[in-house]
Amino acid sequence: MDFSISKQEEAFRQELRTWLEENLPEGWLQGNRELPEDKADYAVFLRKWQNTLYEGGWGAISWPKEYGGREATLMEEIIFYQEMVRVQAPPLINYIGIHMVGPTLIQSGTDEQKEKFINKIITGEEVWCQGYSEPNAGSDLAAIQTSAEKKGDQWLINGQKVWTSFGHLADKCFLLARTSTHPEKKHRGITAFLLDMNQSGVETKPITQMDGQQEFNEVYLTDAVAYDADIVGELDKGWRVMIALMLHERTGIGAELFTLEKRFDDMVAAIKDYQINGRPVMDDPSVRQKLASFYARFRGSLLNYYRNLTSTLKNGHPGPESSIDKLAVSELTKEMAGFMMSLQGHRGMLWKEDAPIDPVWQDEYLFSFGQTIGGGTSEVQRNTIGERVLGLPKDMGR
Amino acid sequence: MDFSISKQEEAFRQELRTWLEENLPEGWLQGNRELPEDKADYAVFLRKWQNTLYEGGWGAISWPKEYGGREATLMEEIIFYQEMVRVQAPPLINYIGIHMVGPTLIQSGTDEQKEKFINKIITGEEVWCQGYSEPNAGSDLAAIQTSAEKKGDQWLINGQKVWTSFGHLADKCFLLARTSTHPEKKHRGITAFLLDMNQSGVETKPITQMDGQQEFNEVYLTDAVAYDADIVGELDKGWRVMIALMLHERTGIGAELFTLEKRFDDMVAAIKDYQINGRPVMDDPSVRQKLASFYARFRGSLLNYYRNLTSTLKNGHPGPESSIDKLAVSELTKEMAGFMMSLQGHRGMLWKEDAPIDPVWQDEYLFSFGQTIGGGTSEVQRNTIGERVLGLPKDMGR
Amino acid sequence: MDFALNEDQEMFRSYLRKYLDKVGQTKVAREFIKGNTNEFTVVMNGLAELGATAINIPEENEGLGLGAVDLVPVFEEMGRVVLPGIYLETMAFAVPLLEKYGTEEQKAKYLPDIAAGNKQLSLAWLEPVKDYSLDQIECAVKEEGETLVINGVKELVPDADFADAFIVVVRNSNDGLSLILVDRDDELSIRPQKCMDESRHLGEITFDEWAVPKSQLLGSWNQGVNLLEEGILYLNAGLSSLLVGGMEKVVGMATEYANIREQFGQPIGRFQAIKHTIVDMKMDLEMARSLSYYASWTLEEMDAEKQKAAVYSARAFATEAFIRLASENIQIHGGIGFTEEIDCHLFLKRARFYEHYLGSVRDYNELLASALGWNKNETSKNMKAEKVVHGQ
Amino acid sequence: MDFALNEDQEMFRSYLRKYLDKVGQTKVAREFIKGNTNEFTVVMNGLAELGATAINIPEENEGLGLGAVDLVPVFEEMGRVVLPGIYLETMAFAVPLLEKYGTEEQKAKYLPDIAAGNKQLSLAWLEPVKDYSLDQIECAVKEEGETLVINGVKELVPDADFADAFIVVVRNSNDGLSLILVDRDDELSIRPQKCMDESRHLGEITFDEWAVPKSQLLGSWNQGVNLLEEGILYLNAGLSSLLVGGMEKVVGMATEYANIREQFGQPIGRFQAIKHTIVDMKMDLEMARSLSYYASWTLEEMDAEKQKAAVYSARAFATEAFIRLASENIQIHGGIGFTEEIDCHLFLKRARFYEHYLGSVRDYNELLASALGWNKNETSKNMKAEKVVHGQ
Repeated sequence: MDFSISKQEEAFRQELRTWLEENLPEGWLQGNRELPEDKADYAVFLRKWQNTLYEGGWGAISWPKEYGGREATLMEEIIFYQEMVRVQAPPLINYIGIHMVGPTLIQSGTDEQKEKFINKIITGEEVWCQGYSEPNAGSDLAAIQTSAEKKGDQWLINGQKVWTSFGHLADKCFLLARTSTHPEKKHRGITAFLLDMNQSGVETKPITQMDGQQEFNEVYLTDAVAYDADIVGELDKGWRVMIALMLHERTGIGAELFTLEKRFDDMVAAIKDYQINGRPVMDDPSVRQKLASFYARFRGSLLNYYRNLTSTLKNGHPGPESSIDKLAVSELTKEMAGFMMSLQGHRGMLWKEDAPIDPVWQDEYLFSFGQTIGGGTSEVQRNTIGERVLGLPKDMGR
Repeated sequence: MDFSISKQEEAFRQELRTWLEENLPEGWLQGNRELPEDKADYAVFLRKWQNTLYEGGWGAISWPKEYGGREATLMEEIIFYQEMVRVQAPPLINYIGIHMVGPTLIQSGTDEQKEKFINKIITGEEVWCQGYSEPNAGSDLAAIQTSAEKKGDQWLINGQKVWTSFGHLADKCFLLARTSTHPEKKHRGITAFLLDMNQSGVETKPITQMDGQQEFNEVYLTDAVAYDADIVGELDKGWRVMIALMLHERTGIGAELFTLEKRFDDMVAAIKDYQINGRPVMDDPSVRQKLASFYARFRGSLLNYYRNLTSTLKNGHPGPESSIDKLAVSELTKEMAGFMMSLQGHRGMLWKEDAPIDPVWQDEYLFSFGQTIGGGTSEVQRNTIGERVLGLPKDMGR
Repeated sequence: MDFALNEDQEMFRSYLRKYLDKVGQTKVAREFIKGNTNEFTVVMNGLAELGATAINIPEENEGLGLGAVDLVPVFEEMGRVVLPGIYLETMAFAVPLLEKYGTEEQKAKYLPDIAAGNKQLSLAWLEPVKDYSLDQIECAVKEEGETLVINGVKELVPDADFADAFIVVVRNSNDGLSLILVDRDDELSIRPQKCMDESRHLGEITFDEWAVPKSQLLGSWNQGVNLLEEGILYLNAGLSSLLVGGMEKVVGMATEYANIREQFGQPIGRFQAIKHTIVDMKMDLEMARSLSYYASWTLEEMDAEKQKAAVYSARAFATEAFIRLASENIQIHGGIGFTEEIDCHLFLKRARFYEHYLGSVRDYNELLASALGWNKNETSKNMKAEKVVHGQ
Repeated sequence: MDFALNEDQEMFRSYLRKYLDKVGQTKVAREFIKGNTNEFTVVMNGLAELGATAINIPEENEGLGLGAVDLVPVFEEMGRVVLPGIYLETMAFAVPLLEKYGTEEQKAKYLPDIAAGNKQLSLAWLEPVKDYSLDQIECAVKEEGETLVINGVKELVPDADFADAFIVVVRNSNDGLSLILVDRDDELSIRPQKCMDESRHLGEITFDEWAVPKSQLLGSWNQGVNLLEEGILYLNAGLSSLLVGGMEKVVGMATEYANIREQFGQPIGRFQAIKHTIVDMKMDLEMARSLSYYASWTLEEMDAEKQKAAVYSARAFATEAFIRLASENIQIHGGIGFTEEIDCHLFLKRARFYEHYLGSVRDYNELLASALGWNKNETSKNMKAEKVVHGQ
């Protein structure tokens, strides 16, 4: 066992840390981390941040050097996320482009596709979204019904996508559509398209979440147009492309985990400061007990992640154990957020500017309900772990 | 709403109470409640107790008067169990006979069967057991494989039963066997037999439980013999007989619930007395919290039972809601027993004569694991509630 | 043995449900959230016309003269639709206290108006940076001639902006607690407070030398603790039924969705992860319902110790259970459950609203323990509460 | 980043597993329960031959000179087969303390024998009607010339009847705590105590003017608290691995049974109630394993505060998780799981055995809180720990 990091890795961390100190948006390090409220300004701000990263050489660190990357090792990628969480850097607007679409095109895109898309991803010029889920295909992704039909040299795409993050800001969409309607198995006959979002056949509609935010979109496709040149991989073999694409996300839920770590520290700090009736809440033995049990679970999740990372480093790709990380982190995040609500007593119902500690805890609580749903529900994660890690029998319909 | 009991019911309770005070085994009321260790003596003791009940007019209170019963109302039956639990009366060795076989035969037995069996049930002369579960048919009872084949005027029964309570003491068995091997649905083609246990084709073997006790048996059937006259209801229609038979158990899990109530009171009393390091355990806020939450759940279970009873009184028969009672009581019993273990600290591992409070808590704990399995596992109860109470879709294979 | 609502009560429930269905169920709450409180006012008037606001008011004060159990179906139906407002505080706190401790003048002033649906009373208890502990009350009252003068701040007062009067918990000059009826007045300084459950209005009221007539004292001086204790029993019995109503709806939503939503070619209710979760929700619901029925029944039939045990256990259980159920309901609905569009979140936020309202689950468990005589040993009370092994 | 056992450690594990499989896995424990302790002795000798008893003993004392992480696979494999005995107390308490605080004479007397598998040491700490709090220790030692004289009673001493020596926690004349090495002696009064986990022997030892040479003092006078605190770190790191071994086996049993047992025409592992339960067991197992690996690793690499946080959290988590897993395993096995015949109950009873051994989960959580600097505010320590609303 060896938790130390190499000199090279340490140098990487220092270089990044220094760069961040100099290049984070103004006032950021001092705690002024407001993102623009206006949606257009918000997009401009985040594209600019992506471009700043790119110009500093941090736009897509795991990419090959020829495409502007620095061929970062997996450990360096981990360090990258640790540092981003440490300074609470602005969100990455082009995560999908950088971690999924880019590497996929680099690996198996046509020369034309590489030429056309890759540089604009890393610079932030073109933001990508992901067109996977549909109203009737959530956990059961293979049930998608959005269809692509060839008319002349055009593919006409019709259907509806949902839960598309950044859909309203995106220029391009990595979209799954059905090109063969009666396949033997329903995950066949699906094709992966690189779709232009800026066309009349594409309409996005924001979804208001239970926390009042709008981070996701419905995308309505009405004779949206794509061409043969926009197909990734082979026709009808989009499922395979999607699986390969997921393997490029090699840091798994690292970023969420480091965020959880930070959240836990923030929670402890907030509790240390919090008093009710002049009595420090940290004096309450049941609070200490609960925190201790969260500590064990959060440390356990983090260490699990490192253990899985060790095996990713050995095998070159993540295994189904990543579902263990996802399940642990999402459930724990939700539970911790609920605890922090309870801790604030009746006054914890006060929200926004009236919140007793910091409105972030109320917002986090509401948002946390999405964690165990998005990216595969906890139920789906349990099936994956049961079947692929433990070898239990397959579920109905799978 | 009305929780009061009628004058007649109150008189019933008083009569029973007085009778019990005069007729319980010697020393019983004073707390000397040892049952004979020797198995034969044990059976003799319990048969005698059944006979005492019979002679006092309490042998089978819900039966018609002509068979020695007193046509007790459902409320009187409830009161009967409350009182039995209150004085911690000896167990009823012939529960199966009195609550299931007797009423079934009275309702739909042949005259010959009534003549032959019924009186011996109520007197305790013949003890009955139940031959349902098999090694490969537990939760899935309809999967039984024990077969009955007609040879001449004899039915030859072959197979293995398991989890037969009092099997080693029983004279008779209410047994389900397959008489038709390829039915359309597997719960068809099963016949209910009244089997004589005292024959060479029947061999019982006790099962040692994880608590060291032997309360159940395996029953091996090798050309065990029954006759047409021993069939209850129609050939191949035994499933229906079994369902009707279950409806005769109209007090549901009443007795278990009253036992749980007593157990809870005993637990509180024990905790009030218990000290560690000279500090009363009841002073520990977390213990009080836990007890309070058990209190709510146990009261809730009891009140639920009364609510279901109210509807049984209205409808004349118990509904699928009885699964709610069973699930609640068994899970709570197990959880309470686990809590009582934890409460005793490391010293709680001491057992039998060395137990720190009373060995009953250790025994209860181990025994409690059977509660959520026997009589239908918690998983099966949840399916029943989901499908029959809530109307959710049927499970696989059902 | 008859443990069920009677026919009249069930019939009244069906009228209410029909009416609330007609007005769009949670539509009232949704409009309220948007700031359209009109619809809420209309519905409260409609409920008053059905008699909901007269149930437990004595006949001599123009009410129906019924009891706590008769309120159960009303609370349940209101809980089902996440209705805003302070019907609970009015009917299950103000009314029983006014009836038992109010002067004839006070009864005449408030009860007929409540019965007719023209008055709603709220409760001003909590003070900034405090919890509900009564020894923390600082809001003070002093007698000046024929008036009572109040100074202090109350916060998280439900419907501070709507209520026609407030029962205010105050400390009097000889350090006792008393309750004062304060009528709404445009001069009263009220600062709205933003609630995570946006279907609730909360406000901070500042009493600055605020004078009310002496006749507004509810009960006698120093009787506040007793009155609160008694009022809290009624309020929590009613609250338990409100919570049960919410739970019932949530279980219904989950069941319905599990029957119609298909994934992997199956209605999701066929998957045991979903099915058994809903069953456990149903278990909690039925447990809470039995406890809440019984709690209200004891208010009519049993002595104070039995009432406490019944009410506190119902309140504690239902509070936790509703949060659990409302959370699971979101998970069962998946993505759509996370949206503002579907009702799931309304129930979750309401469940959280009541989590610590007038005391936490922990408080009620501790009160239950006392009511059941699980006495702490007084002599050991001052020992260190927490000992740690290894001499640390 | 390399967070895994290394090849040598994994290879050693495979030798151990092969050997323990060969001797029938839980057969040793089952024979032990029946009173046939012979088989256990044979297996302990076998393990000693494989080197298991020499791992962390310094080379100069005829050991292998390896560290805490190298013990991990041994503990895990022992946990898998519910092995009886005090290997844990010997290797993960006595050895590190002897190595660090023992005199040369003591090392020479005990370590080579331990390495060769000829000596096992137990721990005599708990006293009747007490818990593990050190301020409760009454067992006394006094110096009389060249001997130490012990008076007092210790109970629940593991393998009181087998151990070759005991580390006894005693109070010395100036009220400090010290540790004394007491060798086994037929004159020593030992009363066996019946353990619910029958694969463990426990005993109550009465020291009545029991004299040992002065050279048997371990460490210096009054150093007991520090030594215990340090020893407890090693012991709990090892214990966590023991528990993980048990958990791993239990998850394996449940998985295997769910794949072969059919009901309703399906392997029961196809039902999500079973499948997801096993997955949650697996989650706990992997969490506990990561925590336990890390705990042992800190003993070799990190400072005391980091060690405490790592060890206490591993211990607390693994203790609770093992009970949970062992319980679920019975439920998944159904009726057969409730019988004595199947191993399920052996794991449950062993899990319960360790629940409070050398401190409860609550104790360790509290110790963890202190180690992480979640300080209680000293000034408020004497306030009433529990306040209740409503002035009660």
